Amino acid sequence: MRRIVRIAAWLYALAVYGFIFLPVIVLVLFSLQATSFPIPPFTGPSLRWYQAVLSDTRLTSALVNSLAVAILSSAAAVTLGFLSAWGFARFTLPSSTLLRGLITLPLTVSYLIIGMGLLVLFNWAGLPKSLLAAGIGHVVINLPLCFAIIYSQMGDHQINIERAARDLGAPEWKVLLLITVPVMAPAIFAGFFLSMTFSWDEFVISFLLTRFDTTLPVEIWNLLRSGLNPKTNAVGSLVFAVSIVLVVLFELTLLRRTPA
Amino acid sequence: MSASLVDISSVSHRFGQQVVLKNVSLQIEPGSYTILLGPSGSGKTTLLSILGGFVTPSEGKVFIRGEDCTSVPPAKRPTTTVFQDYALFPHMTVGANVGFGLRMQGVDGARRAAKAREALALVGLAAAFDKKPHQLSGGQRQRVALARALVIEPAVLLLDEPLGALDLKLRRQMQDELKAIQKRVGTAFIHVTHDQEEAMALADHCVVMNDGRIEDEGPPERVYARPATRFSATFMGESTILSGTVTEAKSGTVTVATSAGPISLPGAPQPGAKVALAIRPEHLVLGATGGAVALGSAKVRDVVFQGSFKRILASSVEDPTLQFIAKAPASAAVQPGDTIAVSCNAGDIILLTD
Amino acid sequence: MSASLVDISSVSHRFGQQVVLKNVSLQIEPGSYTILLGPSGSGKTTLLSILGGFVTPSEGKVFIRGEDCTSVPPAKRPTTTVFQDYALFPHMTVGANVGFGLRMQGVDGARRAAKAREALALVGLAAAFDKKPHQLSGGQRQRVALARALVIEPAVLLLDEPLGALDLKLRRQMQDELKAIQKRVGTAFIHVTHDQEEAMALADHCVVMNDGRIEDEGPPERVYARPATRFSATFMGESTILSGTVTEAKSGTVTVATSAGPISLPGAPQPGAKVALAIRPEHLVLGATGGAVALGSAKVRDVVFQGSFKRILASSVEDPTLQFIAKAPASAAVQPGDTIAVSCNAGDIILLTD
Amino acid sequence: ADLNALIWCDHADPALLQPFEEANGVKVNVKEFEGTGAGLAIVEQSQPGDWDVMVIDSIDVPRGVEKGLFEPLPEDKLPLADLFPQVKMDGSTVVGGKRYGITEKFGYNTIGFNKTKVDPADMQSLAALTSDKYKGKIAIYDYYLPVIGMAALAIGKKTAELTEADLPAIKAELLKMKANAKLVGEVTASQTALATGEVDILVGGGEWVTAGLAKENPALDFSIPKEGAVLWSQSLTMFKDSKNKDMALKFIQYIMSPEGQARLATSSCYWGMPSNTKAALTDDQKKTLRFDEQPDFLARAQSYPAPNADLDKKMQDVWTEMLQAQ
Amino acid sequence: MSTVTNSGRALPRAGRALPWALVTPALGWTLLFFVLPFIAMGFSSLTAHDGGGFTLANYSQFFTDPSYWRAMVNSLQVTAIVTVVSVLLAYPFAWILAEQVPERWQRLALMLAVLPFWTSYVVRSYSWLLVLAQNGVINRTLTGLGLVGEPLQLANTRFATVTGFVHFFVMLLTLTIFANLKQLSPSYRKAAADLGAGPVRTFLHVVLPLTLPGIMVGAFLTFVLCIGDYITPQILGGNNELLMPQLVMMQIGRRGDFPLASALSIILMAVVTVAYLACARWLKIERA
Ligand SMILES: Nc1ncnc2c1ncn2[C@@H]1O[C@H](COP(=O)(O)OP(=O)(O)OP(=O)(O)O)[C@@H](O)[C@H]1O
Ligand SMILES: Nc1ncnc2c1ncn2[C@@H]1O[C@H](COP(=O)(O)OP(=O)(O)OP(=O)(O)O)[C@@H](O)[C@H]1O
Ligand SMILES: NCCCCNCCCN
Ligand SMILES: [Mg+2]
Ligand SMILES: [Mg+2]
Repeated sequence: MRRIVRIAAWLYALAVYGFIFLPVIVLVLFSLQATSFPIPPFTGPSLRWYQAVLSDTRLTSALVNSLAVAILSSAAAVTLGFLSAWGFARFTLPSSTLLRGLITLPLTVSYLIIGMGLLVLFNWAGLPKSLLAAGIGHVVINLPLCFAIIYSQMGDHQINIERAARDLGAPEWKVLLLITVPVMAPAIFAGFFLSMTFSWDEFVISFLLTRFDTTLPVEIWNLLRSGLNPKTNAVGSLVFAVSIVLVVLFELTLLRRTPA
Repeated sequence: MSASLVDISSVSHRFGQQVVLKNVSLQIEPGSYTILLGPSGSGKTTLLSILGGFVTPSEGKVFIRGEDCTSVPPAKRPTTTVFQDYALFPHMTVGANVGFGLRMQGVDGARRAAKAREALALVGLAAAFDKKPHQLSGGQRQRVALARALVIEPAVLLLDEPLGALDLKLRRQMQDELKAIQKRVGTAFIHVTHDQEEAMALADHCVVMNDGRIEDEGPPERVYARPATRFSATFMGESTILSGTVTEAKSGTVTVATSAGPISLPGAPQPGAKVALAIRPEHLVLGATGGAVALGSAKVRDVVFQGSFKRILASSVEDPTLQFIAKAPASAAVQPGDTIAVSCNAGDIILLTD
Repeated sequence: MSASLVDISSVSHRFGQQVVLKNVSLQIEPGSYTILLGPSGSGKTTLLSILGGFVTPSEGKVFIRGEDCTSVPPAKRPTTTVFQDYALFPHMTVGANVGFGLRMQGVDGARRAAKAREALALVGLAAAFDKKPHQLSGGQRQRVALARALVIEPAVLLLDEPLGALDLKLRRQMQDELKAIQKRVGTAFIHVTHDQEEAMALADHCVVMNDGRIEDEGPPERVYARPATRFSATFMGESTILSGTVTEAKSGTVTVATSAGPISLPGAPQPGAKVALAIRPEHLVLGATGGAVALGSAKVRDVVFQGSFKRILASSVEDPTLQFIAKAPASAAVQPGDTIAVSCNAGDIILLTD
Repeated sequence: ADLNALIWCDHADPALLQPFEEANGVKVNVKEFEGTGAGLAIVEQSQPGDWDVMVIDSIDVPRGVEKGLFEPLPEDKLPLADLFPQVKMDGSTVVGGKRYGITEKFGYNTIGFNKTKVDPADMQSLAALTSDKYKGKIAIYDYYLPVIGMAALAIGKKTAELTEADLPAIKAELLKMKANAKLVGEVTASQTALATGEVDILVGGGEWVTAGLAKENPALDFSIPKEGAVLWSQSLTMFKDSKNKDMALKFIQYIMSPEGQARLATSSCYWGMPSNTKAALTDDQKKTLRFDEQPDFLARAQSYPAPNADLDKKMQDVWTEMLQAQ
Repeated sequence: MSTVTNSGRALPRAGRALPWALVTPALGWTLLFFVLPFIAMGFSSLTAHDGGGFTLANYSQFFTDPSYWRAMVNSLQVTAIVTVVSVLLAYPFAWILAEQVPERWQRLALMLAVLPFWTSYVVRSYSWLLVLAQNGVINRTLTGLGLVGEPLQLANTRFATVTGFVHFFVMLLTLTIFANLKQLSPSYRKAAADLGAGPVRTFLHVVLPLTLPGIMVGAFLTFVLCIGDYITPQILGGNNELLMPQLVMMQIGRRGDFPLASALSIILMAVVTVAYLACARWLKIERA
């Protein structure tokens, strides 16, 4: 009986893994397609489409844009999130629950709606579309996430640790720099990493808020709509490869260090 | 003002609507070991936080060494706190933790390390200098927290339930160590606990708090033997409690009518006053060859062996609602079900009038 | 086999390479209250898990009511466990928690509720039936866990440090209640703790474990007064320990040379044997009018007031490495710095040969 | 300085833009849009001077002129004489005697198909699109104007004369097509569907779908059925508020030059007929585009529907209903 | 005296200014770039497309035109199906990872399960198109094995949209449910077993109800992200039906009709709010 459950469990897990990896395998396979269509039969392998991607300046600059937006907007989100989490966890503020609710509210709103709202607002204010506008949108979606993650980690123990530092004579800024930030580093990092992931993959806000310089998902979307070829697969595979390297690096370096 | 090291003068504190400290005044002498004892919610932590500078009292003043410190921030006070959860900085080594206070004072690295090592040696952890807090046991962390607080030579060390998280054995051991360290360094310790035994084991001066007020204070022997209030009597160790009414009072002796019969003892209340008589378990005498005051006979309900003694629970035969709690030597041959005579000596009876 | 309720027969257990139980055998009698006592990591939880069916031992067998239960799953054993964290199902009411075991047995709703109410009444929580676990205090949850386990009328109730998370006062109170409930229901309780006082307060039968082995077992009075091993002597309460060598042995009496002088006492070891003599604090007599065996004089280092008594730490004048731990009545007028004579009675000395 | 161009996807091809950028030391920023309404909305949301050139349906040039967006083009500096006369569309590109737009590329929204899978004879009538024979084998190009135009042709209306009154009949025709269709897709989705054999017929398809794929998949073809086809034609315009009019003109001149025309005609997003008869196309490319058959095709084609704003909205609602029809 | 009185929390000397200085940037950001846009969108939704004043036409368009509210019905159907299917697929999977896979492989197994997360979302949807196509991997396999005669119509259908969504959300939910299962104290399971519950009843009566709050959080997240997503239905659905985001984007992309797009967004937002209120009691964010 147990054996049957075990076997069934294994089969099920394999099936789900298969489902999860199916599009990825197809993606990578047809990125190596020699002909113009990413459709069977497989005619590769060929690096033709990778060359095409790397020599397409719109794609490469979109890639740089995406990285910049992801890093900067995540840094902004995690900074704002951290400061406000610290404020709310450490001090009694009037209607704190309400204000915290306000900060986390965007978590419950679809990206499309956030993007639409900003589009209407920027139109109305006469602000041009730009990467900056998209970055602002990404901070809106990631700030509540960073806040929630960091706030949830600021327990009473963390509060006492800071009190101890103050008690031992540390001025406020040293408490922040020498104690709070290092102690909260795992949560801060988790917030940053998650924000990066979401910003990197975000489409609709960037689509609505950028003009010429745009992010990779939007450029891939344009690519998709401007002709059928395995270049799309090549971009996707490249992004995947880079991401895996990053994730593995994170895993090996930062996440391995088990905190106290 | 007096030469007290700390003088807490008519301090009251409110959290929103709730009054948690009610006109508390307290003096702390240099080099003393003071215990703040009281049930949960009685305001001990709040009082300690006011001393440490983490909370500014709604009313009243705090003087340390004669200076008004009421709203001086923690960093600038001659007090240091040892937190219940130790609050060690998890990302720093033990040495860096202990040296932190000196670092904030701008002491250079070499002197800092030397002093931190000294302080660690004082608490018996010289070898832990390069370890991280998570590599230490609970008791060791506690001692690091102590070293970290002591190294900056505070005039007053504040400890909020420093032993609350430890198991019984370690707790006993740490109590001995705390007391020894306090004697060695001579700093005034103010220590919060809700464990009566801890209070008695450590205190020079014991402060019993209840509901935001100081109920009783003094040397622990006095507080135990002659509690000022009924609360203090029941909170400081177990007692057999007899309620009664004063029937006679002359020349410093009163007679109280209780369900175990009339009892005469030294005291001042007027006839008609409702009083309670408390008798500590070790003062109840079981068996025929008893004390001067007979308390009738009782049926033993339970005998609990406690190593060096037996704890005996018995119900009065005369008044089954009256419960006796007594201690007998481990060798005593008392069995549940036995019926025995109970008595005590008049001088051991604590008369409580409130 | 014998008529024991539980018979653990030569059980050993390994986790990977680590041997955590080494050939443990133990009998549990019906209706008894057994305490497994030992330091952290000594294998208590592992042994209890083997009894409960959560772990199958690497070697050996477990018989319950004569039946081999070694690899019977928990659900099918006549044992129930009360977990240290209580493991009350937070999404169910107290009533549903207590009724869970009956529900699993297919008992219908009405009878289930009735029995659950009964069990709750037994632990004094009749009113909590419709509450959720999070609405209860720690002590109340503990009792619900007990009721939940008792309602399915197990032959053996297993408790893994059931009082570990409670504060001292509540702990004492729960100890009294546990004992009372056990007497009322008559189920055999097996209770793990590392608190000696708890063991002594509760046990009919006390099992001292160390490093995967049973060091000593028997009634707590015996284990306390006459511990079988040095470990058991030091673990079950404090002692003054004198190391020595047997110099003479005749007709059941030995003379041991110690740093406090030669001591004669009843015993069997051969001359030349290294032994240790342990004396419980309450058996050390301080002052001139002492016991039969003189232990020299000592300088009092510390006097700790413990309410009903004083705990006195003193160093032998003859051998400053020898530390005396004694108890004196609260009224004793001993001060740190005093030099006093120390003695005891030969019959109170515990002779340890290992 | 940069040149900011509001364009269709064919202009985003680096092969088209790079030669111009290199020759003039300028960066061409492009923003793609889908339909005239959206393009004009983008302009409205921008600051004056943000844009330099725009690609727009030839028939919609007057809409921009009405809004005062465009700058007249210097006819003498453009190769107007070389254009296919039928696609100059002066009725739209010239307003009030001034030329605001110049047609750069054209083609047909008609029936694209895989000739190995369907009977080419059937493709000579729009009726095939609603017949059971090809049920589930049809994709519809997701752009409402040309396909509504085709529906109009199918029920015998002239695309230039459509009114609100024609909409119910057009809707019925569209719903019949939808019932036969497997999907309604944008450029790539339609191409993919046709190229991968997902469908055999693309309603609204034409050389713009088949030509680019011809090399890999020679079976793809298009027909001009007996009812006719819809002629699409895109124009280049220059913004009145452009801060860079010289460069904008250079860009237009480049696109209209024989080299520019060839690159535009074979751009990666979609191919189409160059409006300049002198476009520097290879023979193969000309053959793929059926360059030589143009006179006949043009004769049988009808213009793109050109609804006013109100009718446009109604047409889009009809289109939405078609999409939602199950 | 600049101390925060009446506060148990420590803030010596820092004054009232500091706490506000800390939280104001985040609050300001949220007000400026989240609340204000919302208000702007609200105003916009009440104006006519071609300039002009106040009108309810944009809302009445939605409620009176069946092809508009049909989009909402479609969206709700698709989102409901996606949420249910994703949870049903992810739960057993997360359970297997948490309970059947040996402890030291769990991290790796989980990593592997979410790795495709890091392929671009847009590309992933497109990749499904290739998988589901007439002569894509699935149809080739099915026809190759002789399981079906004719290739199945998979791409460009609601099925394809749902598949693309489920793919994404199974990964997301596996993560959240796994975390939930891991943080469940093992003594609950032991206690249930001890009281006579077999594996099935332990799961039904104890494990499942205790992980339900976590499931609800995941399901709500799925709901929010799914109902607002444009990419997946647009790439995979074949435009055989429109979902709300497509309808919104159509207003912008085809006609630049921001007022109508705003009105549709606000209606979508209202629906999400209803869903939020339905799950609100499970969605608390509190300090540990
Ligand atoms: N920051 C705060 N805000 C509001 N009320 C508080 C705050 N801190 C403490 N209180 C309340 O003040 C009262 C006294 O609390 P305090 O912590 O001083 O008690 P305590 O004696 O230390 O109790 P314990 O033994 O449980 O630690 C309690 O009723 C508590 O709920
Ligand atoms: N699941 C396990 N895998 C590996 N080692 C284990 C496991 N459970 C317990 N051990 C080891 O077995 C030894 C005995 O553990 P056990 O939990 O029985 O001790 P204990 O007496 O209950 O201690 P404590 O008082 O700390 O609860 C310990 O060294 C422990 O580390
Ligand atoms: N206007 C229809 C012409 C055919 C090619 N369409 C491309 C549309 C680009 N958005
Ligand atoms: Mg407290
Ligand atoms: Mg254990």
